This record gives sequence, C-alpha cells and structure tokens, in this order.
Amino acid sequence: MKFLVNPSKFNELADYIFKPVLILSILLFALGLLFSFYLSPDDYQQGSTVRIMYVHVPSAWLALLTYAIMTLYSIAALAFRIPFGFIFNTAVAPIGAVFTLICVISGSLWGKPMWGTWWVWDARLTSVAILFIIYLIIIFMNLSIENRNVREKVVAIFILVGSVNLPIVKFSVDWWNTLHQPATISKLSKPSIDPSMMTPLIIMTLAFISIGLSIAILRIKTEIISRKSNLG
Amino acid sequence: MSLRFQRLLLILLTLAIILSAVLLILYNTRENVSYFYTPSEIDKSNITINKIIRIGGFVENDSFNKISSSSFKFRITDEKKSIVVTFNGILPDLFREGQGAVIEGAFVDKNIFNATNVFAKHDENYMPASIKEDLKDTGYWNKKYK
Amino acid sequence: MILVKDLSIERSNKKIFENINLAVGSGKIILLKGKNGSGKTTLLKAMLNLIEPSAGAIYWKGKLLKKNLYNFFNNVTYIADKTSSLGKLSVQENINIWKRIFLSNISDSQIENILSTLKLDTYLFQKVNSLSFGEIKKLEFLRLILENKKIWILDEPLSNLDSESIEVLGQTFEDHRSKEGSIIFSSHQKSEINVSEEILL
Amino acid sequence: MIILNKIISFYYREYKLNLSGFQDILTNIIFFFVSIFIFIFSIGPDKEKISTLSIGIVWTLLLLSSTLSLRKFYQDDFENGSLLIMHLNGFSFGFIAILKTFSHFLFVQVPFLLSIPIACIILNIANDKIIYLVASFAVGSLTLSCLGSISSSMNLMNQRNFLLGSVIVMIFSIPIIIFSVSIINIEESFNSLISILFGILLIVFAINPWASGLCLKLSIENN
Repeated sequence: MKFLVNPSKFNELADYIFKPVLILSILLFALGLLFSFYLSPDDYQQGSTVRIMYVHVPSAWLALLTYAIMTLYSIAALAFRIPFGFIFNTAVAPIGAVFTLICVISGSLWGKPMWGTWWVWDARLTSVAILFIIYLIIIFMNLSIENRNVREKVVAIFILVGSVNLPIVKFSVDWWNTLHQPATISKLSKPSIDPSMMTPLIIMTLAFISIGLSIAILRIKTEIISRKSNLG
Repeated sequence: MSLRFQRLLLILLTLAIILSAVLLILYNTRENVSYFYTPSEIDKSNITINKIIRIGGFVENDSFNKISSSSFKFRITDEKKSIVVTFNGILPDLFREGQGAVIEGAFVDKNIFNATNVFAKHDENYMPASIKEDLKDTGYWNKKYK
Repeated sequence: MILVKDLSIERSNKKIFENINLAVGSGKIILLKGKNGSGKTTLLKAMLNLIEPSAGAIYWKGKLLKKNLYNFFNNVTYIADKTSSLGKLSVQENINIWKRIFLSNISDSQIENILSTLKLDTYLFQKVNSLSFGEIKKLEFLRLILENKKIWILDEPLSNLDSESIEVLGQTFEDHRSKEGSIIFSSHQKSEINVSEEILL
Repeated sequence: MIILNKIISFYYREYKLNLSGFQDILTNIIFFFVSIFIFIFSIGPDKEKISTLSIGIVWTLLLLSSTLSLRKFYQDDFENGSLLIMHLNGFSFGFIAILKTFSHFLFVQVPFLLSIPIACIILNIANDKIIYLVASFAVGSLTLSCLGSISSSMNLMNQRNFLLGSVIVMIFSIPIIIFSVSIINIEESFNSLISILFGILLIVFAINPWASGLCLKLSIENN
C-alpha cells in the first residue's frame, strides 16, 4: 500500500498499470454504451429519456467520490505531513470538476423532458452545481497563489472546510427544496431499479472509474515530475 | 499546564462544539420536514379558507375532466379522503390519473380547493415498459404499482 | 540566552543555509552580513519559531525554544523591515496605541526626549503617512525603548537611514548593551556600529 | 490579568483604526442603501412586487456588503507587519483570528444590524417581520464574519484575484441565507429555525480559529 503515500512507489506502479487501465476503460465504455442504448429497455414512464441516467448517476457518484478521496488526502497531508497528498490534490481537482460538470449538464438534459425546463431548482441539481463551484474555487486557488508552500497547504485547508460545508449545503438545499417546491424526486427512498437497467449502470460506473483513474495517473505523474524539475 | 495539554484541550473543545451543533441541527429539522398535508390530514388541522397550503396525494382514477383548454377539475385522494380540485394552467406532462401529485393553492370554500400550481410527483420505480404491458394483462398492474 | 545549534533550513527543496551555529549571549551585539536573499531574514524568522528548521534546533535559556515560546516572546522585540505604525493616525496616537499594546510603563518625559533625539518631536500631531519613509522607520525604533525587552532582533534596520540617525541607533545599541541586553541584526551595508561578532551568511 | 489588558488594547487599536476612518463604515452602509435603491428602480415602484422580494433583497445585499470589507480583515495588518507583532505579543494565531472576527462583527456587521430597520421601512416590510429579520441577521452576521475571516486568511498570499475571497464567503453562506429567509416566511417554527442557524454558527465558529490560524501562520512564514 506504499504507493498511496510515496511518490516514487506510485511512479513504479503507475507505469506498470497505466496501459491495462486505459484499455480496460475503453472496453468498458464501449460495452456500457452498447448496453445502455440497445440492450436495456425503455422506462415504463419516461420512455427512452431515462438513458441519460446512465451518464448522470455515475458522474454524480464519481464527483462525490473524488471529493471524498481529496479530503482524505488533505487530512493525510496536513496532519501526517505526507507531501503526496498535495500532489494528489493539485492533480485530481480538475478531474472532479469535469465529472461534476458532466453530472450538471446531463442532469439538466434529463430535466428538459421530465420537468419541461432546462434548469430546475431541484435539490440535487443545485447542490451538485455548488460542488462544481467549490471545485472551480480549488482550481482557481491553485492557479492564483504563487508561493507553492502556501498554495498547497491553503488548498488542503479549503478542501477540508469545503468538505464540512458540503453536507450542510446538500442538506439545506434539500430542505429548502421542500419549502420552495415539493421534491419532484422524493429524496428519501432509494430508487428501486429493475435488474435489467442496473447492469448498464454498473458497467458505466466502472467505465467512469477506470477513465478517471487513468487520467489521474497521468496527471499525478506530471505533477511529480514538475515538482522535481522546477524547484519554485 | 503544558503546551501539549492545552492544545489537546482546545481540540476536544472544538469537537464538542461541532458535535453539539450537528445534533442541534438534526434535531430541529426533524420536526418540520414533512411540509405538505395529505387529504385526510386536512380535516384534522383547521385550515382556514384561502390560506396557501400544499396537498400531496394520488389523482383519483376517472375523476379527471377537462373544462376548457386550460382549466381542469380532478380529485386528489389518499384512499381515505378525497378533495375536489380546480386548476387552470398547464399541467406537467407526467400528470396522469393514478399518478402521485402535489398541488399548491388554497380552499375557495368548504370543500373546493383551487390550486395555483401542480407538481407531478415522479414515483421512483424505474421499470421497463414491457413488464408494464404484461402486468396490465394479468390485471395485477394497479394494485402493485399504485 | 539564545543558542542556535547547526541549524539548516530548506524551502521547497532548496537549501537556504546549512548547520549554522550561533550564540546570542547577554551584552553582545551580533551582525548578520550577507547579500540579498542569502537567508538573513529566514534565520531571524527561524529564531522567532515562525519557520520549521529541517535540521538542528534553537535553544532559549537551555530549553528548546518550541517548548517555552511564551516566555521567549516576553523577552524579545522584533522589528521587521516593514513599519507597523498606522499611516492614517498621527504620531501621538500611534505612540498611545503602542504604549497600551506593550503595557509599557515608560514615562512621557522619557518618550519626549527620545523623540527629540530622533528629531521627530516636531511631527507629533502629523499623520504618519505624511512623514518620509526614513522618519517612519525611526519612529519604529521607538518601539525598542517602549517595549524595553532584553533581546532585540532587527531586520535590516540601517536601510534608508541617513548617517546621523545611524549614529543615534548605534548609541541606543550601546546603551542597551550596557544594560546586559543582547542585539542581533541583519544588514547588507557596511556600517561603523561596533559589533561584538559578525556572521557571514 | 495581563491577557485581558492585551485584549482591551487590541480592541483599542481596532477602534482607533476603524472609527478614525469613519467613512469606511459609512461607505459600507451607503453601499447597502444604494443597492436597495437600485433594486427598487429595477423592479419598479409597485408595493406588491417589492414586498414579496424584499426579504431576499435585504439579505443578499447584507451578504454582499459584508464581503466588501474582506480586504480590511487581515490584509492591511499583514502588510505592515502588525499581525506578527500581535503574535509576538503573546496571542496565538487562532486567538488573533477570533479577536479579528469579533472586531469585524463589531465594526462592520453591527452598523448593518442597526440599519436594517431603516431598510425595512423603505422596502415596507411588515413591522412584526423586522424583529425576525434582525434576530436572524444577528446570528447570521457573526457566521458571515467567521466565514470572512477564513476566506480572507486564505487569500492573504494570493495577490492575483482577491475576489476569490468573496466567492468563498458567498458559497459557504448559502445555508445561512436559506434558513434565515425561511425564518421570515414561515413564522410558526421560529425557534427551531433560529437554532438551526445557531448550529451552523457554532460549526463555523469552531472551525474558524483552526483554519484561519493555520493560514495566517503559513502566510507569515512564507511572506
């Protein structure tokens, strides 16, 4: 498990697993698209618009997963002085932002047929949009503070403060939504999904994970190299 | 007291404050989360005429009739009580009999409710259309997926 | 008093300086000489426990500096190359603020004659930002006397001071040394302040 | 106690700093009222439309006006080195953050608190709602000050775009806005809503010394 913490170990493992993960992600994506368009049935109520779910839901999960991992790495970097955490944060923030963007866009695309408008102040869409802005702030902070020593620690602190505030925002938006207009999708019960629709969802999630992983490996390697070369 | 002990004390204090704050928030939101009334709750709580409230329930089967291009009359029920609702405006495309709906408006008189807007409640079972067909043939459709 | 034992500091994996040994005893004036960017300010900041050294340690009265920081701060006056007086307020108001902050019991008459020696007594009710930078820097030295602490740490005190004020500063250094105080200051200019030890970075 | 004298002297300095330049506080309030006028001109004078939007207007403008003075939080003291002098005077960085937050609350938010009734008269908000608004702003403004302290300490070293600090405050103040505006619209559950706001205040207040303190230490170390 050393590769999670030590840059050079990570490099060794990265060279070793990068190619297979990339091929795996291409395969999974092809399979996922095939399943979600041809092999899975229409929804009894929404017809074929439900297929957007196969992109929307995995990207939402991935966005939250990336933020959770970034929080763990920030704690490790600040409390246990593991510099690899800072490398991970600067490398993976854009990936999380892209996943959140995909989630927001696919969410509003899905909203058009179902609720009749491009953007609906639905609880989940709003809180995902806020998560996207928090990702943007992380990226802008990475760009705007020159001194690397300060930059990486301040970004880590911001991620931690953001991680505390995220559940509050998510929860208050849900609650506000019942005031503003009743929850169009009831937020409490987990959607009961028919098995035939579950398989494409799982495949697409795995595809997203492997794509995210391969990009993350690339970005982390470049970040390690850039830190070694310019000592700024 | 030594520096280390002071620091530990501060950390514990912060965690205690955060914990109590979280409990405070969770406790207080539990009370007033359920915000809209079901038809049977309407009688119990003394809802005055034209006080804006929201009612949630199912659109009663074959109670839906179109008065004009944009005004409709239907009944909302929760199997115990049903309320006559008049509404003029555009209905969301998911609005159908037997489907969940939440309406917002006020009572015009004792038992007619004039809705200002209607929200189609999308019930969350994702189920292939094909299964819906053969369930319907076996007549099993309504009871299970009401 | 302060003992610096083979201290080395690395900043974003760039070596600033390596195993520096330094002792600031009482009654000693130490000059840190070196070109710009040679780590003078970093060393001074390290002595104030603001920077984590990558190797070595600093001791205060025999104990680790990190351990009894509060006691150390009680005995130290630090004057950075920046001037901490508030530009919008007058000289008199600034002095009042400083007197309250440092709980100093210096009598007004003492302050009067210090200001006159620093040739600032005529500006007493003028706004600080109407003074020249050299004068504001001289005002900053007033804090040395106001706080009257044992150890003085100064960062580039001689920059843009005219020769006459340098001579006054040298005089105050001498008074402080005679009262068993110790001073450590950094400078890149040559100066005729007599110094008990010079360290080149 | 020495600490008490030092705290008093800290606030004496803040008082001298803020009240000597009386126009800083007044400009904040003037910004608040002028933006209300702009809202009125943009919406149009009819009472009905204004009164529905008025609570939202007051709260958003209060939030915007309080992010105006973020620069004054640590930036000036950081540049002229007095932040370091305070630290050497015996305050830990976290303690300085708490003192600064209260001084921001005292010198920026309290004037807003006093100007809310006037704003309510202009926007003809019903009188009984004014008390709710003042109560919710009293709790909300301290939270905003804590958020301001966190965000401005994070942006000390970032000269390029200081607006990021205001964006951070706004993003984290969304829950405050949601709950405090809902206080005024739904009267019956006032005390449960005010305790939610108080809960959020506690969380942010507990985080503030650690987050701001660490950022201040980093900035002074690498200045």
